[in-house]
Amino acid sequence: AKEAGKTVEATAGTTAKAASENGDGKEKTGAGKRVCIVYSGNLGDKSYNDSCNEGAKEAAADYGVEIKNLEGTSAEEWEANFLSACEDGYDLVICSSSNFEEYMKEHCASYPNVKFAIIDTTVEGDNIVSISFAQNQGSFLAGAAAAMFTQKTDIEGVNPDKIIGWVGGMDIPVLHDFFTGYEQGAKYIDPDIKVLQSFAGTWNDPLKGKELTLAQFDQGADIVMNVASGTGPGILEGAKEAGKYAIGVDLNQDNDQPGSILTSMVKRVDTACYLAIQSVVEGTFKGNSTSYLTIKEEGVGLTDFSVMKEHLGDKFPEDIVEKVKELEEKIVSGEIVVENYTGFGANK
Amino acid sequence: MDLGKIFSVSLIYATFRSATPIIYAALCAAITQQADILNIGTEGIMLTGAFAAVAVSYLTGSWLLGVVVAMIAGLIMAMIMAVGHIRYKAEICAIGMGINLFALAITKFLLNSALGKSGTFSEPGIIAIPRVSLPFLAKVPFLKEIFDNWCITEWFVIVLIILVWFVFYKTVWGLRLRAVGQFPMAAQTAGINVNSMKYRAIAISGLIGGLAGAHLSLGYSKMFTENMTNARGFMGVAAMYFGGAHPILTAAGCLVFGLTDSIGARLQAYGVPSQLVLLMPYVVTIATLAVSMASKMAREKKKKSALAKA
Amino acid sequence: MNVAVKSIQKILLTMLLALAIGALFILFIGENPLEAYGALLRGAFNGKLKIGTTLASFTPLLLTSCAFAVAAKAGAFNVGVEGEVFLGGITAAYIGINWTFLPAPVLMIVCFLGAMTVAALWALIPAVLKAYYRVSEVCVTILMNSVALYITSYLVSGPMSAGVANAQSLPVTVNLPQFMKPSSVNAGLFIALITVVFMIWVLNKTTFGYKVKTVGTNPSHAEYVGISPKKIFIQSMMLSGALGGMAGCIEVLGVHGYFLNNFAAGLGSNGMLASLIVKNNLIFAPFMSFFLAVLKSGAMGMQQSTGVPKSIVDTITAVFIIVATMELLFQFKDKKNKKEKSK
Amino acid sequence: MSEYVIEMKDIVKSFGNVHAVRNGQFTLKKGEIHSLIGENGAGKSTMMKLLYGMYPIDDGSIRIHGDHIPSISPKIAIEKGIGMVHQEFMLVNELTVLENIILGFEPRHGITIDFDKARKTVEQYINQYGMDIQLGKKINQISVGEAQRVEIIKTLTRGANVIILDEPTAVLTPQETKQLFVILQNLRKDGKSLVFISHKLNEVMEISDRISVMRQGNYIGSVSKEETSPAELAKMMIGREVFLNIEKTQTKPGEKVLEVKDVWVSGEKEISKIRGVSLDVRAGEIVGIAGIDGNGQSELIEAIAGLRQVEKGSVLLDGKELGGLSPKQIRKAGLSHIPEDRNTRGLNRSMSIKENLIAVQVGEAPFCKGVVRDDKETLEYAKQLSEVFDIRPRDPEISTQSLSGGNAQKVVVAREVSIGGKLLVASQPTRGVDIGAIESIRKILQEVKAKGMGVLLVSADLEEILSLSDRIVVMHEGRITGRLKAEDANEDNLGLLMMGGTASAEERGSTT
Ligand SMILES: Nc1ncnc2c1ncn2[C@@H]1O[C@H](COP(=O)(O)OP(=O)(O)OP(=O)(O)O)[C@@H](O)[C@H]1O
Ligand SMILES: Nc1ncnc2c1ncn2[C@@H]1O[C@H](COP(=O)(O)OP(=O)(O)OP(=O)(O)O)[C@@H](O)[C@H]1O
Ligand SMILES: [Mg+2]
Ligand SMILES: [Mg+2]
Repeated sequence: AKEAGKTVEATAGTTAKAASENGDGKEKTGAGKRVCIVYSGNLGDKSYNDSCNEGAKEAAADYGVEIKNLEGTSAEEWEANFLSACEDGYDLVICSSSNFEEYMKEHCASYPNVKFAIIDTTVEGDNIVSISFAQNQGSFLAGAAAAMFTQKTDIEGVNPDKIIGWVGGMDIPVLHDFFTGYEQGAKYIDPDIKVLQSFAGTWNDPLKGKELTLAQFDQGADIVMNVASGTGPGILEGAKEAGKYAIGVDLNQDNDQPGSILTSMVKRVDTACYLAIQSVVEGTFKGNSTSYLTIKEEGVGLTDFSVMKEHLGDKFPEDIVEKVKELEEKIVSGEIVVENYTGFGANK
Repeated sequence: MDLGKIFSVSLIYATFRSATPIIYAALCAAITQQADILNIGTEGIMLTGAFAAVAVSYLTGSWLLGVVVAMIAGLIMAMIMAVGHIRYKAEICAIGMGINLFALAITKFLLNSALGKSGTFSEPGIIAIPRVSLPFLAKVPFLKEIFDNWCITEWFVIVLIILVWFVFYKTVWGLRLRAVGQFPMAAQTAGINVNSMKYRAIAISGLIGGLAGAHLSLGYSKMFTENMTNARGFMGVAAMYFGGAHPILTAAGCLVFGLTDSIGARLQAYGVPSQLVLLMPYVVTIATLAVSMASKMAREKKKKSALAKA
Repeated sequence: MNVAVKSIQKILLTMLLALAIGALFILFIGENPLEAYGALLRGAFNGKLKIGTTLASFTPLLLTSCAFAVAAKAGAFNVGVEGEVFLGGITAAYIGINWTFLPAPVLMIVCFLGAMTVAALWALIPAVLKAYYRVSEVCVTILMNSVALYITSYLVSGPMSAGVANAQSLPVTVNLPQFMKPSSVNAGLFIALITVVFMIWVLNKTTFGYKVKTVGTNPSHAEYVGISPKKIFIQSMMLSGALGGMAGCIEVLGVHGYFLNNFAAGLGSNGMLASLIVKNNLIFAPFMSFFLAVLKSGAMGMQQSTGVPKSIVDTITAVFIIVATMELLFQFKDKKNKKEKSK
Repeated sequence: MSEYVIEMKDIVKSFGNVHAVRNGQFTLKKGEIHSLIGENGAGKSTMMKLLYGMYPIDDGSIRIHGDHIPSISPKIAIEKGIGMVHQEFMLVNELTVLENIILGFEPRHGITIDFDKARKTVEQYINQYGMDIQLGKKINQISVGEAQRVEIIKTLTRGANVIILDEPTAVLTPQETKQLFVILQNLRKDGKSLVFISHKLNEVMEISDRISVMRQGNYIGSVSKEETSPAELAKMMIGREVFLNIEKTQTKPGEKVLEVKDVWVSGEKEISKIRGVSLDVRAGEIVGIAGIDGNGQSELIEAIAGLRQVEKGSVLLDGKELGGLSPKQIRKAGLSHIPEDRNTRGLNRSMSIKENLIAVQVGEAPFCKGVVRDDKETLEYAKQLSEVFDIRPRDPEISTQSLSGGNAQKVVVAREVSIGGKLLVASQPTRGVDIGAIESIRKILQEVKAKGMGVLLVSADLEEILSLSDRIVVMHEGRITGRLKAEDANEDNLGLLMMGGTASAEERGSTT
C-alpha cells in the first residue's frame, strides 16, 4: 500500500530525442562522471537490454560520461554486480530492470553518496529515481493495430478469422501488464477479436518462441505480438517464415524481418536511461522521484509503420495509422483509460 | 476450446519439427552410449555447431559449407572430450560439462569478436538450409500437407535414424562398437583396440552433434543466439536414455516429447496457466517411459515365470 | 611419494596449465593477462564484499556437490539436484511466510525440515522408478528439473506471488543471520559446512554409509548379504534430495529472504560438476566447490574491474574446469615412478 | 626353426605391489597338450595373459615360432595363431553366439557383416569337431558348457594353432569335461598345440603330455606325464602332501532344518525354471544336489535365500515359513549361504577383507555401536577369522580385489560358517579353487555338519558330491529326477539321471 498522489516528475516529459537535441553542441559536461549499468541478462537481446544500452551510449556521446556495463544471468550475479557497483565509487548506478528492486531496497541506504536509478519499477529512497513505463498503453495501441490488421484480408497472409496472437517470455507480472493493454486495445476495435496468449517460459530461446508463434498461426492468428526479449527474434522469424505478421517490442524491430513486422511497441528504455544519466550530469537528480512514462511523455508508443508501408505499397491500410493516432490522442486526453494489471500503473 | 484447431494436420509437422533437433542430439549421445560413454557434452557440441554453421554460411554464402564446418567444429569439441577422457583420464561427464561451459563462452566470444554482434545474430546474409518438397508426395492430398516444404536436414534426420540403426546392428563397426560398450575386455581379447573404437565413436558423435547444431541455426531457424540450444542437448541425452540408445526407440521418445510440446503450444492459447502447459511434455515423457518400462518388466517376468505354460 | 604432496603438485600444475591457456586468450584480445588474473584474485578475495560473495556462492555448492556425491555413492547419477533446490526453496518460503504462528526459532527449523522433506520426496520419484522399474534416473531427473522449475515458477507468479513486478514470493518472516555485509553470506555457510562434515562421517563411519557403499559398488552382493539395494538406493536418493532441499532453504532464508523465480539456475549443475571432477570423493568435493566458487566470483570481479569481456572470462573459467578434470599430471608421475623402478 | 612354438623366458610381471610373476618360464612344443598348474595366485593366468598380449611384460622375452616378439597385443597374438579361452568367458551377453565368434574377424560384405559366410565357416568347425552349439542364441541363454565350446570355436575360426585354455573344466560337468577332452584330443591330432590350466590333477594326468608347475610367481619345473603322479604334482605345487578324500564324519541326522515343498520358481531360461521341487535337509547331514549347470540349481538356491521370488509352494527353515521374507530376515532365521559366484555375489571386490568378513553382520553388535561402525572390533574379528581359515595374505585391511580365487573363496566361507546358522547352502564351494584350498573347504563343510548344521551342497563336480554328501538329489530341467543315498550313488547312475534319464520309481521324488 503506497500513498496515493505521488508526484509524477514533469522532467519526464522530455524525451530522449529532445534531450539529445539539447545535448548537441554542449561541451562534455559529464566527463569524469562514472556510470555503471547492471543488467539482468546479457546485452544483445535486440530488445530491452539493448535499448537501455543505447540510451547509455547516447548519453556517453553527449556528455562524455564513462559507462560500465555489468551483465549477469543469475540472481547471484545480479546481486554481486549490483553490490560491486555500489562499492566501486560510481556516480550513478542504473539498475536496468525490476530484478534489482529488492537489492536496492536492501542496500541503497548504505551508499548515500551513490545515486541510483531503476527502470521499469519503483523503489523508494533518497538517492533513488525510478522510471517506469505505461507498457499497457503502448500495448493497447499495438492490440488495436493488430485487431484492425487481422481483418485486412486483401493483404497476403491475412485470413478472415478475427484472431490475433501474443507471445511472451517468462510468465511474470509485468508481461501481464502488456497483455492487459493489448487485449483491451484489440477488443476496443472489435469485441469479437480473439487474443491468443502464450508464454515461452524463457527469455532466451528463440526457437521456442518460433514454435509458439507458428502454433498461433496454425490456430488462425495472422499477427502476433512479441514481448519476449531474447526469445523474440524467433517470434519475428516465425512470422516471416509463415508469411504472416508480427509486432515488435521495446526497440524498433521493424527492420529485423522487413515486411513481416507491422510495427513495434517501443518502450523507451533508452530514454529512461538517458534521462537518468542526464539528471546526474546536469545536477537535476532528485531522489525519491518516480517517473511514469506514458504515451503522453512518449515513453511508449508505436513506430511509424514506414517499413511496412514501403513493403505493402498500395495495399497498406492507412486507416490503421490514423486510428492509432486517434487512439493515442484519446488516451492522452483521458477519454480512454487503459487498464493495468494488478500492481502496475502510475499510482503503484 | 476448439479441438479441431489443436489436432490439425499441421500438428504432425509441428511435432516433427520441434522433435528434430532433439533427435539429432539424441543420436549424437546414442553413438557414444553404445561404447558406454555418456556424452553430457552433446549440448556444447551442438552449440558450437550452431555457431559455426551460421558464421560460415554468413561469411561464405554457402549453407553447405556452413554445415560441413559445423560438423568439423563439433568434431573438434568432441575430440577435446575424447582426448581428455581417454588419454588423460578425465571423468567423462565432468569434462562433458566443461565442454558445455566452454562452448557457451567461446561461441559468445566469437560472436562478439568475429561477427561483431552480441546476443543474436540474424543477418539476412545468412543462407539457410534449403527447404524442399518431394515431388511424388505432392500428389497425395493428405501427405502433401504434412510433408510440404521440409528443410533438408529434417528429411535427413529420417535417413540418419535409419543409417545409425543400420550401422549399430548391421555393420562390422557397429558390432565392435557394441562389444566395446558392453564388455570392453571381450572386445580387447578379440583383437579390437578399445580406445581407438572409443575415439572413433566420440568423433562421429561430434560430427552428428555439429550437424544437430547446424540444423538448429540454419534449418530450424536462420539465426544464432547465445545458448540457443537451451538444454536441447540435455533433452537429447534424456531421450537417448528413453530409448536405451536404440536409434529408433530414441527417436520415438523425442516424438512423444515433441507431440506434447506442440499440443502444449496450442493449448496455451486457451488460458491454461503457461507453466502448467510448459511442464506437460516433461511429465508425459516421464510417464510414457515409466509405463513402457513397467510393462516391459511385467512381460519379462511373465516370460521367466515357472507357472507360465511353456 | 606422499599422496598429499602428489595431489598438491597435481593441483598446482593443473592451475598453471589452465592459467597459461587462459593467458593466451587474454593476450589474443589484447589485454594484459597479469592484470586480468590480478582482477580475478581481487574479485574473489579482495575485501569483505568479495570474500563474502565467494563464500555465499560456495555455500549452496557445498551442499549440491555433496548431494550429487551421496547419490553417486549408491550408484545413482542424480542430475536432479537443481530441481530439489527449487522445491526445497519454495517449501521453505511457503512455511516461512505462512506459518507465523510458530515462534521464530521453531519456524526456522520447520522451514529446514519442510524443505528437506519435500525435496526428498521429489527425489523419491526417480529413485522409485529406477529401483522398481529400471527407468533411467538420468533421464527422469533431467526432465524433472524442468518440471520443478515450472511448478515453482507457477507458484510465485500465481498463488504465492508477492504482486510485484518480478515473479517472487512475499518475504519470509525468519532469516538466517548474514555477516560480512553487504555480501549475502550467512549462517547457512556454517550449516552447510557442518552438514557436509556430518555426511562424510555418515558415509565413512556408520552402518548406513557401509550399506550405501556396498550398494553403490556391488548391488548384487548387497542383496545377497541382506542389504536391500532398492531400499538403500531410494534412501540415498532421498538423502541427496534432502541436501538439495537444504541448499534451497538456505538460499531462500539466508540469501534472498524470499523465493525468487529461477534462483537456483546452475546451482545443481555446478555442484554436480564439482563432485564429478573429484570422482565423487566427498572429502575433495568441498574443495572443488570452493574452487568453482572462487572462479565464479573471480570471474565476476574480472568483469567488474577490467575491460576483459564477460565471454572471455567465461571462456577462461571453462578452460580451467576442463583442465581440472584431467588427471594427466597424476599419470605423468606414475609413469616416471615406474620407469625409475624398472631401472 | 626351433622345436618350440612358444618360448617364454625369465618373465617378470607385477601389478603395483603384487608380484604376479617373478620368474616365469614356459615352453610349448608343437602338437602337445601342456598343462600349467599351481595354487591360486601362482601366476598361471598372468603368464598366459602376457603371452596373449593383454598386458605388457616388465621383463623377459617371448618367442613365437622362434621369432622374438618385442611387444605383443591381442591382435598380434591372434595373427600369430594364438587363441585363448579365458578363465572368465570373454563373451558379450547381449550379442548372439555367432556375433561373439566372429567379433573382430567378421567376414564382410562391403561394410556389412556377411552373416551367411560367417555361419558357413563356423559350422564347418562345429561339424569338424562334433560340437553342439546354437549360433542364433544370445550368450545369456546358453549354458556354461556351451559357452566354453563357443570360446574354443572362437579361437579356431581365427586360425589359432596354439590354444590356451585357462581352467576350462572348472565349470563343467564330468560329461561335459569328457566331451571337451575329446575335442582337445582331436585338436591335438590336427597338429594344434594346447595349454591347459586346471586345478584338478586327475584331469591334468588324463589329458597332458607335459606338465609345468608354478608357485608364487616362480617356475618350479616341468615333468612329462609318464614320469609323475598326482601326489608328486601336489607336492610340487604346495610343498606338502594333500588329502582330498576326506573321511566322511558319521553323524545322526536331527530335525528337518530345511523343507522345500512343491516349489515353483521363475528361471532365466526355460530349462532352469523350477517346477514343483520338494526336498528337505536335516540337521547334521549334507544333502548334495547333482545336476548339469543351468538346470535350475541356481534358481532353487536363490529362491531359498530369498533372492528370487517363490511363485508357488513353500520353503520352511527350521519350521519357519520363508515366503515373503527378505534375504536379511531369512539370514536371521538361520541361513548361511556360499554363493556360486564369489566375484559378484559373494564378495564386494572393492572392499577390504575385513569389511567383507562382516558384510552380513553390519549394523549388528559387536561390529557397531548404535549406528556407528566399530572398526576395532571388526579388525579383531577379521584377524581371528583370517587365522582360523588361513586366509592369505594375513592382513585383513587389504582389498579383496587382489586376492587369488582360493583365498577369495575362503573369505566367503569364513564369513558364512562363522555366523553359526542352522542351514548352510553351499553352491559350487570349490569351483576354480586350488587343491590346497579345496582340501580345507571340504574339511570345513564336514566340521559344520558335525556341529549339527544342515548343509545343502550344490556342485557340478560329481566327485565332490559323492565324497561329501549323505544323501543326493539329482536335478534336470528344473525337476528332481532322482534321490539316492550316498551309498547307492556312483558317477554312472548320477550321470544318467543328470542327463534326464529316469530312475526307478522308488527313487523318484513325489511332489506332495
Ligand atoms: N590385473 C591385476 N591386478 C592386480 N593384481 C593381479 C592382476 N592380475 C593378477 N593379479 C595378482 O597376481 C597374482 C597371480 O595371479 P594369477 O591370476 O596369475 O594367478 P593364477 O595362478 O591364475 O591363480 P588361479 O589359480 O586362481 O587362477 C595374484 O596374486 C593376483 O592377485
Ligand atoms: N584388472 C584387475 N585389477 C585388479 N585386480 C585384478 C584385475 N584383474 C584381475 N584381478 C584380480 O587378480 C586375481 C587373479 O585374477 P584371475 O582372473 O586369475 O582370478 P582368480 O584369482 O583366478 O579368481 P577366480 O578363480 O575366482 O576367477 C583375481 O583375484 C582378480 O580379482
Ligand atoms: Mg587364473
Ligand atoms: Mg582362478
